[in-house]
Amino acid sequence: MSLKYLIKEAMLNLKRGGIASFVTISIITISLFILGLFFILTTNVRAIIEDLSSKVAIVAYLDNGLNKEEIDRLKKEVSKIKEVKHVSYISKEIAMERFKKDLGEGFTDIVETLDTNPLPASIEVKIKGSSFTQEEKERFLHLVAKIKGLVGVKEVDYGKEMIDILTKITEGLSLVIYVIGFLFSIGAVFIVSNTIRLAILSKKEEIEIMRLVGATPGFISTPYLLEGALQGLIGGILSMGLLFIIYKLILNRLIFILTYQFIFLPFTLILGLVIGSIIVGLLGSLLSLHYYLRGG
Amino acid sequence: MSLKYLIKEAMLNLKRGGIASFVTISIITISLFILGLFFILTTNVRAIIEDLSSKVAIVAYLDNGLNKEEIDRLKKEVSKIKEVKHVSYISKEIAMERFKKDLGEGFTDIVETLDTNPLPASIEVKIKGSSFTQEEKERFLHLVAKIKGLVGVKEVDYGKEMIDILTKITEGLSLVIYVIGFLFSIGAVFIVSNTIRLAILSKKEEIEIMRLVGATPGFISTPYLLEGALQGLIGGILSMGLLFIIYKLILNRLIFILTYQFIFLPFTLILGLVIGSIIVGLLGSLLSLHYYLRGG
Amino acid sequence: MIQMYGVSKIYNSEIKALQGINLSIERGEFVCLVGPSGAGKTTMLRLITGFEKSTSGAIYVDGHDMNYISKREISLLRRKMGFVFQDFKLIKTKTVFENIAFVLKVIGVKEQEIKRRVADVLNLVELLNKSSSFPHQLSCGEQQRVAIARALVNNPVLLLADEPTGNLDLDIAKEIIYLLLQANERNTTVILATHNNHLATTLKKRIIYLDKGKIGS
Amino acid sequence: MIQMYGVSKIYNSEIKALQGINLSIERGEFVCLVGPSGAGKTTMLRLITGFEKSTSGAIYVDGHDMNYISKREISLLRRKMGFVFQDFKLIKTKTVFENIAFVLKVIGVKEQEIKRRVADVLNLVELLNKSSSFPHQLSCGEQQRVAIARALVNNPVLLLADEPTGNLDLDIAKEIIYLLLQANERNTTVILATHNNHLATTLKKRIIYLDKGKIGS
Ligand SMILES: Nc1ncnc2c1ncn2[C@@H]1O[C@H](COP(=O)(O)OP(=O)(O)OP(=O)(O)O)[C@@H](O)[C@H]1O
Ligand SMILES: Nc1ncnc2c1ncn2[C@@H]1O[C@H](COP(=O)(O)OP(=O)(O)OP(=O)(O)O)[C@@H](O)[C@H]1O
Ligand SMILES: [Mg+2]
Ligand SMILES: [Mg+2]
Repeated sequence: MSLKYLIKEAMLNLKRGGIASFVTISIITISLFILGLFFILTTNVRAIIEDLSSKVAIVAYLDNGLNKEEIDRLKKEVSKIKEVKHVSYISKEIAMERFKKDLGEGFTDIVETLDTNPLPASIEVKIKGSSFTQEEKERFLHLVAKIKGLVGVKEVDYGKEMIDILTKITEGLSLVIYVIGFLFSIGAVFIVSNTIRLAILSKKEEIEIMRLVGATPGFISTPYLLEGALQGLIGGILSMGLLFIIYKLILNRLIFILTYQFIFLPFTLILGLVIGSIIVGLLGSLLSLHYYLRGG
Repeated sequence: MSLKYLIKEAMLNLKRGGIASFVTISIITISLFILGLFFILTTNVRAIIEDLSSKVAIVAYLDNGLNKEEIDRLKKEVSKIKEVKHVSYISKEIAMERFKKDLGEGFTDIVETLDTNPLPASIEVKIKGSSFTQEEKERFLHLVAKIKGLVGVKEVDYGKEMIDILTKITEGLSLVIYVIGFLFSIGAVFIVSNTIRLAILSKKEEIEIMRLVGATPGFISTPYLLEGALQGLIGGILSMGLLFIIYKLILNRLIFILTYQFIFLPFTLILGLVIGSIIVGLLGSLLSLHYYLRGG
Repeated sequence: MIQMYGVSKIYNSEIKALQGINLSIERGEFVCLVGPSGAGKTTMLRLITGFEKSTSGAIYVDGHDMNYISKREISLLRRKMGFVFQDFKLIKTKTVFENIAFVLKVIGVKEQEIKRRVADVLNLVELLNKSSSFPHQLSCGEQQRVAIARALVNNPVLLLADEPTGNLDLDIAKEIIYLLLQANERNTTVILATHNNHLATTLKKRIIYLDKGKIGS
Repeated sequence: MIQMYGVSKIYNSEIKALQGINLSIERGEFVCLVGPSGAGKTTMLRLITGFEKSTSGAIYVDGHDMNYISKREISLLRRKMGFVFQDFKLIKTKTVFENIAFVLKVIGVKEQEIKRRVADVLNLVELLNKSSSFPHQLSCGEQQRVAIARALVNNPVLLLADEPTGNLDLDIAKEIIYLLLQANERNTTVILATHNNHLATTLKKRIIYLDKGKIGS
């Protein structure tokens, strides 16, 4: 049984399957499309959270009366830490400006009655964006402690509540995405394998005849398995194509409304989906063939 | 053609369909299950956003030197506004406490050097929670203006940025959920109708024979349509059952980790899914039957 | 009952299954259609049932032009006919009883009468005991007899029997032919397609010879 | 070649298709299995092919106990057999050529030789021109001849022919029987099941009579 014969048989079966082949492939395509859509959704939700995480800043309030050199040295020192993306200095004056703005115009007069500026100068440290898993959070807290320990730093503020919320959202969403993503994947596997099973059900008679003329289960199965894999492959590729079209035509246009740039699936995930589809197609065939071929 | 005959035929077909019936119903069940799972996800995301929205508060800073009666009158006045859920008074002293806490312990000494308390007393107004659509946002701004206009209120603060972000998330998510939900629903319709189509494909011969002995397309179709509808119904019910089990067994247990109580689908949506499933089952049959019966 | 004027049937634009057939069969006639394998017998019966359209020429069945008949009319026409297909065409998912009863259900016969009439006709072909079997549980000859029973059950005006005794032993074959003759006596027009020239000649009825799609002698 | 000891086949625990059959067929024999419709002819052939297991009794085919044969052995055994099924059992999605070629592919014959041998055997049954047709594009008699061609193509040691001329006219039927006799002369054991007692007796070969599942005379 040559490979050439096998592939020829599989292609021929597919072609002669007519509407049934078409419908089967369509169902596979749509199942994977939906799975892919879900992954796009989660990929983007993750991206948004990471984006939010990247906005997290550590504010290091400085000791009163540091001179320019000391401040520059401190800035340089902080910049060298590998998690740090950006460092900027906020003088006492700028701090007061911001404070006034925060309070609202109605209170500027009150603040102006103060004869000294009680607000400290500070250094704002932006960190390299990544999602806040529990692990990341700990690394972050470590960083905070490090900055607090530097000479010239009096006090450190980092929006503890924000970090807590981000960590909770990240951890929670990951969990939900894993659980629901798992269920979705199982569902897709189920639909694809059973659709192929339904298609093979109609081949019962022809399989019986082949058995009758002395073909072994292996000889009979191989072209069908290949056909199943082929259907999986075609469905997989079509679904990714469809997904990309929908992404370009719809999701990516939501940008105007959302002011957020939707991202497509990473290549490895696309590859994984297509390969998964092939395997499931094969598996679906195997399952139903096993059923027919276990008898005499 | 009595209804009794029809239903009997449809049930009998289903029963004699054997594995094919079983596989068909399974695929329908899983498709709807996935759709339902997506709806649970979106329902809960909405619920979380609404929860966040309900935490929005308006802070009305008061004129200096209002006496107790004036403050009580103001509180009562604000409470009467129908969007308002809760009103609480924050005295100058409490405001200072909070300010100190916000600044961090390193600076308490600086604040203590102040001889007068420059911070105003305020009223904190919680509003009735609802998601921040553009429309809601406008209503909210209207409310803010109303409170600002009250006698004794000097200035109003309401976290403009937070409201903007919430509105954006609400509007953006609604859009994404509508678009992806729409695509998911289309996908489910497609899978269900095509699975039934695949099942009917294997009935080609039997339909031809019926035509040959003089049965009209209507007479032939009706039991198949009913069978399709029945498959839709069974699949619909099973999927909702499965969804509920998964909800109880998995999603609802995530509560311990997420400290968030997952909610199930609203009854109307469940009903809608099941009825939709029946209609799509019927439609799937109709489509394929039309194909076979349009010829002589 | 049946008129054909210059009827041809060409499959795949090259296989001439029938060529220039002119033919008239009167109401109440018993006609044997005789010819070797591949002569076009089945094709001719298919054209009469409207299962296929002729490539050229005109066919009239019971006054209907089969090239322009509507779907509705064709259904009504078929209800007055009975067919024994060469490959039986029994519905696999229905029992023997249900297969035969279906023909009566289509014309709206009452449940009670269906039971009686199906039993009667199964008795005629000696298969009353197989009433609740499915086609795949029957021997070939038994399937053929079910097909015959189904064709007879609605007392058709026109009966088309395609090789109805090919899988039957002589004794039962004779009985089946007798059933066809009986039906003919009740004024049913019968067309019996067979490759068995011997059978046809012993019947002493009108014989139409077909060979390579043409009427011969 | 074939031995049966007290073989019975009961369907659905009540339909006695075969009862207490004792039988021995030698290598190289030509045996006619004759009996009326429903006698159990097809059932007996099914037991010999291993397509069904007997309810009781022992069957040996070419030395294999058919009740305990493994799947692998049964495949190998069937490759040495040729079958003409009463309902033809052609693969609907394969052409005439492919249907016949499949039998040779199974035993690993080379592409070139497959072409030659399939052409040869199609020529014998006068269907060379239908080589690329699908089964549903053939007349019943033509399908039957394809089934015969498929049974002959691998020069089987054992040939089982179930009513192989039921849909054929006398001329072709004679040729087919001649082909079976020829195969028998090349030392193939042939079992010909038929309801046609006349045909069997003119062959002047061993006849086994079956009636209601029992061997008679
Ligand atoms: N669907 C089809 N497509 C192509 N050719 C066909 C088709 N149906 C029939 N034919 C060809 O038309 C010719 C006549 O076929 P038909 O079935 O009418 O023969 P028949 O007289 O009934 O023969 P038999 O006695 O073997 O049944 C045959 O050569 C057959 O191969
Ligand atoms: N799968 C089955 N289930 C139940 N009964 C069966 C089954 N197969 C055959 N029978 C019954 O067994 C009996 C013998 O059938 P078999 O097919 O062997 O007859 P046969 O001699 O080949 O008849 P024919 O000449 O009509 O083909 C018949 O009465 C038939 O109804
Ligand atoms: Mg014919
Ligand atoms: Mg038989």
